[in-house]
Parts: sequence; C-alpha cells; structure tokens
Amino acid sequence: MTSTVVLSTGLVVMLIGLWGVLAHRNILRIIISLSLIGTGTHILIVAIGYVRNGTAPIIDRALTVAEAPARAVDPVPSALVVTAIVIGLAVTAILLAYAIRLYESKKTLSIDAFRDSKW
Amino acid sequence: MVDALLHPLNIFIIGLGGAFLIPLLYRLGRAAIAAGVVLALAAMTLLSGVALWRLSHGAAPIEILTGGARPPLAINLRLGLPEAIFAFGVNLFALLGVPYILREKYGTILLYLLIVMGIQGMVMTRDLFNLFVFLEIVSIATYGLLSLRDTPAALSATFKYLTATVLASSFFLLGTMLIYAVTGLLNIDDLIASRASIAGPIGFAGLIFVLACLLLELKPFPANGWGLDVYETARSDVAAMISGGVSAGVFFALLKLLPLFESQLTLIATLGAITFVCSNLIGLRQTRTQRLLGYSSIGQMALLTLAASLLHGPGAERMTLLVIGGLFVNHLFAKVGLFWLAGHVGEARLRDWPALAGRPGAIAVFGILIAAISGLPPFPGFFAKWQLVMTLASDGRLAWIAVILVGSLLEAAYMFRWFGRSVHGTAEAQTSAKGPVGLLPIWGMAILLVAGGCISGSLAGLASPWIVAPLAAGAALCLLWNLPARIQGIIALAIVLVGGLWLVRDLSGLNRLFAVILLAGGLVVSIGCLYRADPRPGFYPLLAVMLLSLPALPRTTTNLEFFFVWELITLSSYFLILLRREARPYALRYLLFSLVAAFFLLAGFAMMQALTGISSLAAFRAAGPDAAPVFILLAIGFLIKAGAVGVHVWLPGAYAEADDDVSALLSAVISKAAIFGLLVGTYVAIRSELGLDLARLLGWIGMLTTLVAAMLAVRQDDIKRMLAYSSMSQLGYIVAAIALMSHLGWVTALYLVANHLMVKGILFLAAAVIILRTGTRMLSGLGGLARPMPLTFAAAAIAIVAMSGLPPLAGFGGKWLLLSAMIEKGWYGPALMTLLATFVGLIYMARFMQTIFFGARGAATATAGEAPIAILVSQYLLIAGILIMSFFPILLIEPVSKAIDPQFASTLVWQGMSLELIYATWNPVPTMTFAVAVSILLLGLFLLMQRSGHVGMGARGTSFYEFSGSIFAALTPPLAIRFWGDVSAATASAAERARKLYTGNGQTYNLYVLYYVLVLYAFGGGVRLIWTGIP
Amino acid sequence: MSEVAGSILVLIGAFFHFSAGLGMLRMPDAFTRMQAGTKASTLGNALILIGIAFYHPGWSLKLLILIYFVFMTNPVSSHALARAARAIRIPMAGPPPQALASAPAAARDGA
Amino acid sequence: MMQRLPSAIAVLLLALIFATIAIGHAEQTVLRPLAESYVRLVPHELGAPNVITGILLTYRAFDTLGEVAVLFMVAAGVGLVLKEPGKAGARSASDSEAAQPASEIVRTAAQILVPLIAIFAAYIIMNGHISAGGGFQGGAVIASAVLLMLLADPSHKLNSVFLSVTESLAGVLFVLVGIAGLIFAGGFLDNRVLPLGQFGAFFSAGAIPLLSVLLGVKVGCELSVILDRFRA
Repeated sequence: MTSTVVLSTGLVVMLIGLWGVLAHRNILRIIISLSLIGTGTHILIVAIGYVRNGTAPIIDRALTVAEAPARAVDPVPSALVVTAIVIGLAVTAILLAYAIRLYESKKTLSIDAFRDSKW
Repeated sequence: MVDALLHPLNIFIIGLGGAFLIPLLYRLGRAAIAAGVVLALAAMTLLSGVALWRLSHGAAPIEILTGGARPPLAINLRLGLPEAIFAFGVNLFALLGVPYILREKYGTILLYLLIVMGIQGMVMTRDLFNLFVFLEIVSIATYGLLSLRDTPAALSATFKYLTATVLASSFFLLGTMLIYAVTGLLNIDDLIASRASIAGPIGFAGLIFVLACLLLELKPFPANGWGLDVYETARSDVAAMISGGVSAGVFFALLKLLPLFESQLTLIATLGAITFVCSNLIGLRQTRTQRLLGYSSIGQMALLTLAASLLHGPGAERMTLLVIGGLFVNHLFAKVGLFWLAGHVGEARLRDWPALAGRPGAIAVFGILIAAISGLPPFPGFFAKWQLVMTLASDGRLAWIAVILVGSLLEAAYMFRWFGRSVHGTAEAQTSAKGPVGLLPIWGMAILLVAGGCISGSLAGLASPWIVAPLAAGAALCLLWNLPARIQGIIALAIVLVGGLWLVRDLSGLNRLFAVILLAGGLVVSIGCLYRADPRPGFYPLLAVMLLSLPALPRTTTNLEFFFVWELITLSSYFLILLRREARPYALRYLLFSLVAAFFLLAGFAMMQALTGISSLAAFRAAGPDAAPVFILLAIGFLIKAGAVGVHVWLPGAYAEADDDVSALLSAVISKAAIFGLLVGTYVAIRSELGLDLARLLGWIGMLTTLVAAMLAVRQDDIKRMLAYSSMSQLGYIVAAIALMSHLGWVTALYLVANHLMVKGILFLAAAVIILRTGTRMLSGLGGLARPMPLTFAAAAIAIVAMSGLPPLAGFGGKWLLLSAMIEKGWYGPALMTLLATFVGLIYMARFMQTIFFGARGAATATAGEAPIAILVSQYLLIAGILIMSFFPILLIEPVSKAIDPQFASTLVWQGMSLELIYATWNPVPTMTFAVAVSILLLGLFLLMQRSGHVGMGARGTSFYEFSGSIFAALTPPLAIRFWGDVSAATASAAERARKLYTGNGQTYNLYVLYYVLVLYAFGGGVRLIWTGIP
Repeated sequence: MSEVAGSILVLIGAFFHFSAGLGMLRMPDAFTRMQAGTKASTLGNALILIGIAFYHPGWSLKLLILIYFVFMTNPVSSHALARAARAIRIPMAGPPPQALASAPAAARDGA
Repeated sequence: MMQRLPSAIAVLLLALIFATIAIGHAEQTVLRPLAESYVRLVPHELGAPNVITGILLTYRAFDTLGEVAVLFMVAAGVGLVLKEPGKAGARSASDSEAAQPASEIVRTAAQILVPLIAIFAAYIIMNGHISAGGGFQGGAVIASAVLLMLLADPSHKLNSVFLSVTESLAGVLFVLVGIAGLIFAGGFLDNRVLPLGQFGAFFSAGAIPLLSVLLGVKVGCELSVILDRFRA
C-alpha cells in the first residue's frame, strides 16, 4: 500500500514533468520539467524496491545479519537510484549550459525562437 | 599473461583510464595528449581486432566479469562475434577519425575517447541498467561534442536533440525499473530466459518503454526531426560519430534485447519499413548535404532494424550475422566517409559540390562511397542486401522485399543525383576545397569498405577469383593515371585482351559464344576510343572494368555471381556515361532504370532460389511450371535493360548524350548483356506451362518496341538520338526472336546480336567522327560528307545496308531467319509487324545516309576531313566481321546451332525442323529473287514518291521525312515520357508533403516522441491489455 | 503519547510547508515568494524535525544540529537570493495604493 | 498554443498507461532471489554492513565507474559548451552589479558553515560502508561547501589546475584499484584486494572505503568544476 502511494506519486510527478515539457515555451521551464520527469522516475525506483514493513538494508544495531533477508528492503533499486540521480544531474547541467548559450545567441528563452533548421 | 593483456576488459580500462589521464597529460603538453589518445584508440582497436580474429576462427564468446562475482550478482559483459564486428568497426573508424579532433581542446579529446568506449560498452554489456549507464555516457559525450559547432542553428538543433534524447532515455530508465519490478532481474540473459514472466501491465509497459527508447534513439520517422537537425548542423566529424558510432551502439542494444520483444517483431519491422521508405523519400527533396546524409543514415538504421526483426528467430544467427554485419559495416564506413567528405569539401549545400570537380582522387573516393551506400558491388552492403532478400524470399515474405527495394531505389536516386551533380564543375566553383591530405581518412574508409566487401563476398559464397578480375584490372589501371591517355588506352586494351581470353578460356556452348562476341566486340569498338587524346580521368579503368565484366557475365554459374557482374556492368557504364557533363541527367535516369531492372532480377533470382533451393543458374534449366512468376520478374528486368517500349525512356538520352565512343560501346556491346540475360531467363519459361503465353506476349512487346522505336527514329534530328532509337528498334527484333523460343528463333537472335553489335558500333563511331569533324550532330546542319570522308561514308553505307535487311549483307539473313522462324511458329501478326518495321527502318536509314553524306555541304561541314585512324581501324575490323558473317553465315550459325542444341534437345519446343532445312530455304534462288524483288519494289515506291514531289532528293530530302515524321509523331504519342514524368512528379510531391512534418520546433518534436511511445504501446498489444485489464 | 505529540508537530510542520508552497505559487513577485518560501519552510522544517525527535529520542542531538543548520542556511540563502534579485532590478509587484483596498491580491497573481 | 490539445491528449493517454502500472503494482512482501542474495552476500562476502554501498562499489562498481565517467564528461562538456570565459562580459548586461561582493551575512554564514559542511562531507564519505552515505553523497556535500564559498566570495578564483589534476588522479586511482582487484582478487573492481577487517569497523570491507574516498574526492572536484564553469 505504502509503496503504491509512493509509486503513484512518482508517476504523477513524471506526468507533470511531461506536461511541462510539452506545454511550456520557456526553455528553463522545459529543463525544470525534464528534471521533474527524472525525479518522478527516481521516486518510482525507490517505491519499486520497497518491501512490506522493510527497513534500510544496512546492518547495524537495528538489523542483524540474520534477520536482514527478512526485513530489509530491496537494495538494488536504492543502489541504482544513486546512479540515476547522478546521471540526471549530469544531464541537467548540460541542458543548463546549452540554455545559457541559447540565450546568448538570440537573447530569448522561448523555444519558438529556435527553429533554424527544418524539413 | 598475453591473454590477460589481450582481454577485452582492457578496452574499458584503457578507455576510462585513458580519459581520466588526459587532464594530466594536458599538463605535459599537446603532443602527450595526441600520443596518448592515439595510443589508447590503437590499443582498443588491437584488442577488439584480436578478439574478432579469434572469434571468427571458432573461439567461444569471451565473458567479461566485473566485481569478482558471477553474472546475476555482478555486471558482466560479453564479446561474441557480432559484438566483435561492431566493436572493431567502431574502433577502426574512431582511430581513423582521430585527426579531426586532435587539434581541439583536451575536453573534446576526452569525450571522444569516452564515447568510443561507451559505444563498445553498449555493444558488450549484458546488464540492462549498465546499458542505461553506457547509453548516458554516449549521449552526454555526444552533447559535449556537439558544442564544437556553435552557430545559432547548431545550438538550437542541439537543444532539440537534448530534450528528445533525454525524454527517450527517461523512458529507458522507467522501462528498466518496471521490468525489474516484475522480475527482480537486470541481467539480460536472465531476462531473456524468464521472458514469459515479464507480463501484466507493468512488465508490458516496461518492455514497451525500453523498446521505445531504443527505437527513438535510432530516430524513427516521424519522431526524428531533432536528429535530422543535428545531422544538418553538427560538425561533420561529430555527425559521422552520431551516424556511425552512436547509432551502432543503440542498434546493437536493440539487437541483443530483441528476444524480449518477440511479440512486437512485426510492429518493429513495420515501423522500420515506414522509416526506411519515408526518410529516403524525403531525402529526394534535400538541398543540404548533411541533412541529406542524415536522412540516409536514418534510412540505413531503419533498414538494419527491419532486417534484424525480420530475421530474428531460432537458427537464424548466422544469417543475421551476415546480413546485419554486412549492412552495418557498409553503413558505418560509407556514411562516415561521406560525412567526412562533406567536412572536407566544406559545402553545406548540394549545389555547391561541383567544387569537387577537377579532383579525380576526391571524385573517385566519393564514387566508391556512394556506390557502397547504395548497396552496389563490390561492397558489403551489396552482399548483405542480397542475402537479406534471399532469406526473405525463402520465407515467402515478398512484400518486405518490395519495401526494401523501393527504399533502396529512392536512396540510390538521391545519392547518385548528388554524385552526378558534383562531378562536373561550374565556372565559379573550385573554391574552398582543401588539400588532398585531408582525404586520407576518407580513403581509409573506402579501403575498409573494399576489404569488408571482399570478406562478406567470400562469406556469401562468392569465392571465385575471376569474379573480381574486372575490378582488379580497373584498380591496376588507376595506378597509371598520369600516363598519356592513349598509352593508358593501349595498356587497358591489352589487359582486357589478356584477361578476357583468360575468362573465356574454358567456357563452352552458348556462354562461350556470348563471351567471345561480347569480348571481341567490346575490344574492337574500344579501339575507337583511342581517337581521343584528352585526359579523361577514370575513363580507361572504368572501361577495363566494363569490358572485362562483359565476358565475365556468361562465365557466371550462380545467381549471386551473375547479379554481381551484372551490377558491375551497370555501375561502370553509369560512370562512363557520366563522364560527359551534358549526360548528367540521362546518366541518372540510366542508372535508376538499371537499378529497377536489377531489383526485378534480384526478386526473380530470390524467388527462383526459394522455389528450387538452388543458387546455381542451372536451376533455371530444372525449373518447374511454378516458376512463371520468376520468368515474369526476370523478363521485366531484362526488358527494362533492353529498352523495351514503355520502359525505354532512359535509353535515347543515355545513348545520345554519353561521350561518342561510350555511346558506341553502350549500344553495340552493353545492350547485349541484357539479351544474354533474357536468354538465360527464358529457360525458365520454356519449362513452365505458362511460359508459352508469356513468350507470345514477350514477342509482341519486342515487335512493338521495334516498330515504335523505328517511328521515333525517323523523327529525330540529332544523329545520335536517331541511332539510339535505331538501337532500341533492333533490340526489339532480338527480343522477339528470343521470344520465339524455338531453335530457329534463338539462332536468329544470336545472329542478330552479332549483326547489330557490328553495325551499331560502326554507325556510332561514324557519328563520333562526324561530330568530331563538323562540331554538329544535327542532321539539319550536315550534308555532303561523302566526298571529304569517303572511308567513313563507305563504312556507314555498308553498316546501313547490313542493318536494313537489304541483300546481300548479314541483315538480310537475319530478317529472313526471323521471318521464317515466326512463320514456322505461326506468329503472323509479329511477322507482319516485322515487315512494317523494316520499312519504317528503311526510311530513317535512308535519311541518315542521304542527309549526312549527300546533298549540299552544310555550313558546319566545310572544313571536315577524314576520320581518325583509330576509329577507322575499329570500323573496318567490324566491317570485316560483317562481310564474313554475310558470306559465310555457316561460320556463325553452325556453332550457334550447336551451342543451342543441348538445351532444346531436352525440350519439346523445337518442332523437328532440321538445321539443313534452314540453310536449304535460305540459300536457294527463289529466296534471293524474292528479296531482290522486294528491294526493287521498295526502291520503285521510293522513286515514285520522289517524282510525285513528296521527296525532294536534291532539296536535302527533308519534306518527305518531315511528312513521314509527322505521321509517326501522331502514331507515337509520348505516353511513356508522360507516365514516368508523372511518377517522378508524384514522388517528389509526396516527399514534399512528408517533410512538412518537420516544423523545426523542438516542442513539436517532443510531442512526436511522446506519440511515438503511445503508438508503440497501442499497437504493441497495449490496447488489448488495457481493454482486458480494465473491465 | 509522545508519538501523538510528534505526529501533531510533524503535521503542523507539513502545513507550514504546504503554505510555503502555496505562497510560492500565489505571491505576486520574487521577493514575496521568497519570503513565503523561506519563512514558512524554515518553521516547517524545524517543526518536523522536532516531531521526529519525539519518535526517536535517541536522535535528538543530530536533529538539533540539523535544526541549527536549517536556521543558518535558509535565511542566508534567501537573503542572498533577495540581494541578487535586487541587484538585477527585478521589479516588485507593488500595486497602486488605491487598488490595494479594492482588489484582492489573488487577482494579480504573477503566474 | 495550437499544440495544447494534442499535448493534453498525449499526457492523458500516458496517464492511462501509468494508471495501469499503479493499479497493477503489488507491494512485495518478501525479497526476490537476487535481492536476497545481495542482502546475504554483501555483509558476508564483502564485509560491508551497508548493502547498498557494497552493491555500488563492488558488484555494480562497473556502473559506478560509468557514473564517474559521466560526471567527468559533464565537467568537460560544460566547459566546452560554455567556452570563452572572456566573453562573460557580453553574457549579461547587469554583469557589473552581479559581480559586487557578497553581503556580510553571507560571508559570515559561509565562515561558519563551510567547515561544518566539510566535516559532514567527510563523515558521509568515510562511513559509506557502515551506514547511510557514500562517495557520491559526500562529494555532492563537498560541492555545496564550494558553492557557498563561491557565493561568499564571487571573485574567488578556484584553482582549476588543482581541481582537474585531483579529479584525474582520483579517477586513475579508481581504475588502478579496479586493476588491482583483477590481479590480486576475483576480478576487475573486486574490493577484496585489501583485508576485509572486522565487520562494522571503520577500516573494513576491503577497498570499499578507499573507493568511497576516491569517489568523494572525484565527485566533489567535478561538481566544483561544473559550478565554476557555470559561474564564468
């Protein structure tokens, strides 16, 4: 149940991001929307790894080695999400760098202004 | 130890470690970076090359483990044979392309190294999430490299590319995680093994999202505007990297995940087909080089996708490897080479490309790349397409073959149009092209293509060394490029003579006859080529390829060999035609119709092989009655090449506008290749029950061609056009003779072949002389040349008599044989048409002789002298042939008859008429008397008309010809021209409409991307899933 | 009992966060939005962290450091932002005085 | 505006697909085999209490290496995209105002916070194998300290040579540790080149802490470089 709520949240965040990519004209907003899509995916990844009544897969006083397989949540999505976040950050950085250059080239951030090549 | 050093894991260690080292090397200086990156790339190339070598010699796929654990726990990679091909190809191209980036900032070099590593990671990894990581490595490196060009257009294109690919990779991540949610697995092998458990809404959506990302990264129509913009605006070496490298990685990822998408295979193939056809269609309307190449790249990737999804299945691994490997290698090297060439030439617009003119080296490499990309021999794409079509035919998937061939034709159309326009310079061109050193990497690509072609040729079963003899001769002659033209020519003819004799040495029967006729005819007519002393770069190498291919054609024993040589003839003759600037549009038309013809042949061969399971041409003799469609396909193909009426529109232009000596070769010699093909193809019809009706149709087509072409010839004012239509007309007789499918018919056909070869050789060479000496080719400007050039006049007169069917020369015998054969079969209609056509033929031939050689001397003919010695030698050798054939017909007919015998002896078509009887009916007095009577009658008719004022002999004889010309004009409306014009206009307007999809707005492109995902979901089975899933 | 108290605190904190979000959306210009975002979320953060401390008393010290951290960073960042906004002369949405009385602020949201 | 309707339809249709996912999702009640073997094997074989770090730095270290490469490339790529820092003057008209020194509040806060953040970062990096944390997270925190420093002193020039050399060295060392695993342990990037030590101790879990530190340093440098490039 819990994870379904989180998962749905992730999906909704993705949808918001998608709508933003398609509806907003401002390049910065499009970039924000793209990273929203990424964030939604990250939420979803974490939700996928959840196991009912599970806890973080870190062996400490609260979780012994023996009971870990029964109580830990799936560690794989948690590991993957780190990678995914870093990649998302990397992509956003590149996008922003290009946004700066685009603004320099035409002094506007409206995506409609950047349709130089077509057909 | 050595094995450890050669382990492919080191590719990644070198790639990553090398990239991390570059900032440190930067502190040591530029030279250190250059050395480092070259070393790293060379090492990666070496590693993948060694692996490829071992794998191709039967070694087991190399497992690459990481993290000190076995696969499901840790990430593993695998280097099998397909992976090694891709990796080695990418490494080679990266190594050759390194000069383009060495002068950039070190950040660029680092990205370059990492993108090469990342592509190989995508190729080798067996972990779904690791695939995502490598996909991102490749994408981000691309984003960085794209910044090398920072015009406003390039920046906005990059931004569109960025948003679209980020969207796509978001779907990949989402899909990966959804698949993980269902299966708990990330290892691709495990996922494939437990494919059945990836079900339900989540698993299905996961699969579709992953598939969507991979397809989107391959830039499918119509969700690919962002990709095209980048291809157009990026620096050419970066565009090459995207087209060759990045796409390769993505495609391979798709290939290895394909077992997961088994229920979507048809959908993938359909989408690939749509992209392949549409992108090549739109390519027709492009005016900018790199965008054109972009459309072509997308088309090639779609073809790869199409092939991969169609071939997918158990037991198809080897075929998949051959087809996919061949297509990939071909695309990689050719497209990368073309992109580099675009960068080298530096002209963004296609119409600026004549800057290349006057640089034979650049044009040669350009031609190689264009031929390769269009799937012509001897390059890997040719063999790959061949095998793809063969496999599809054996599965009975004929519609897919049609799609592939249509798309290929469109691609060849714009590629060769581009090439044709670039070869001849304009006055103001010769601007910005750089020195020849920059061509070195591009030559590297060309050489790799040739090497790849050799390998895939031998894999495809093309093992005989003689098959490449024409190409070897051409290549050898290329080395003599700086010798004077005539010396080159003599060497070329010597090589052809030696090579040709070697080729025909152990042939027998009909094949030997044809080989000897084609070789001897080609050599003799080619002597005429020596009259030109001006350097024509590439002429003699191409001539050698063509002349050696002609006798090689009868030598072929398998359908692949035949098709290979056939395409060589097409290609070399196209290049020869293109040598003359004015021939440009006609050369393109020639090539396109030749390719259509070739594709019909390909389809026919494929069906034949599917029917009989034999790749040998002997299959034609053993074909059963179900081979009728094969016969139809082959007959259409050969008829197009023979210039049958309706599909003849390529012929007059190509024959008339090519260089004068090339025209002679085309008409006299090359056209006979189609006749040989038709003979081979007709074997099929002989055996099939439908065959006889079809043969009758063929006969009618032949006679109609003869008649229409003769009428058209009368109307021409241009000598060469008149001769071109005359060739078409004569070919019609031959087609009709073959269609008779009787012993007598075939003897006639061969007799006519030899006759026409010699006659048309003489006449076209005469035309060449006239044009050379007078500077005009219009009948209206000529006249009275008999006196200044008596030898030419004599030669032409003999040729005309031999062609017209007047006794006593060979043409008479041919006509007589033809009529006898037709009467024998009861074909009275065609026989009547033969007579009619002969009469019409007489009109234009008389006009030809009369206008040129008699009457008042035209303005242009005042200073004319006798023909050059080379042409006279050639002509009089041919005349010797005519005389021998006329007076000793037995010398030709007996071997012909013997050669045909074995084939007909086994059939029942030959209705017992003996050879002696033929001679008996031909030689006696009544025959001769009848012939003379007819001639006298015709002459009388002619004189009568002249006296009654219809024909003014003295007044240049124009009014009669105008009169008859106008009648024939009414009888032959330009239906074919109009039809083909409409076809081409319709294609162009379809392309124009399709490209309006690309609005240039990045947001619209994102919308397309999203809709693409939705369509994939819906047609991949999602509608049913939602329908049943949500009651 | 302490869990109920903690829950209430977390809930109140969440409410402040919500109002911070609302303020970001509805406030007319950069400065007022910044103010809404900073103030409400600082308080919200603190309340939530205190609420968590009720759940896990053992974490109190760490949470206290966190609260300190939030109190340090939030105002500083919003200050820096505001200063930057003023430096590049982002206009303030100052309504004319007479309009202030009649029209509700919501009608002029800057979205 | 013409696109609003098709966009809305597209998003709605995608929402329908997403709805099937949300409806079809069933929370797991037990770990699946692969996940379970990770939970069992990481403490046992790798000696790392934090299973996630164990996965990240050994079993899926190849991914991590790729990620490092991604960040490395972004640092280079952003530099390429935003080339010619000399053109910064043309970049915005209000450049002169933007370059004014930071206010005292920011400077003071930076003085207090930067050391705090740095300590926190070190803690996160060094405890990655024992508790929540790790190289990436720590590296990001380092970068936030750098960002704060830059805010406090906008004219401050980062020592980009130092950063790039450090970053490269860290990367090279990471690969070298991987090669060491290839030679001395089970395979490329195997952490068992160093003794596993006592479970849960600070120096334990083989090469994981070392890799963590390298990662933290590298990520911190890379992010700082990226920030610096954007500032230009």
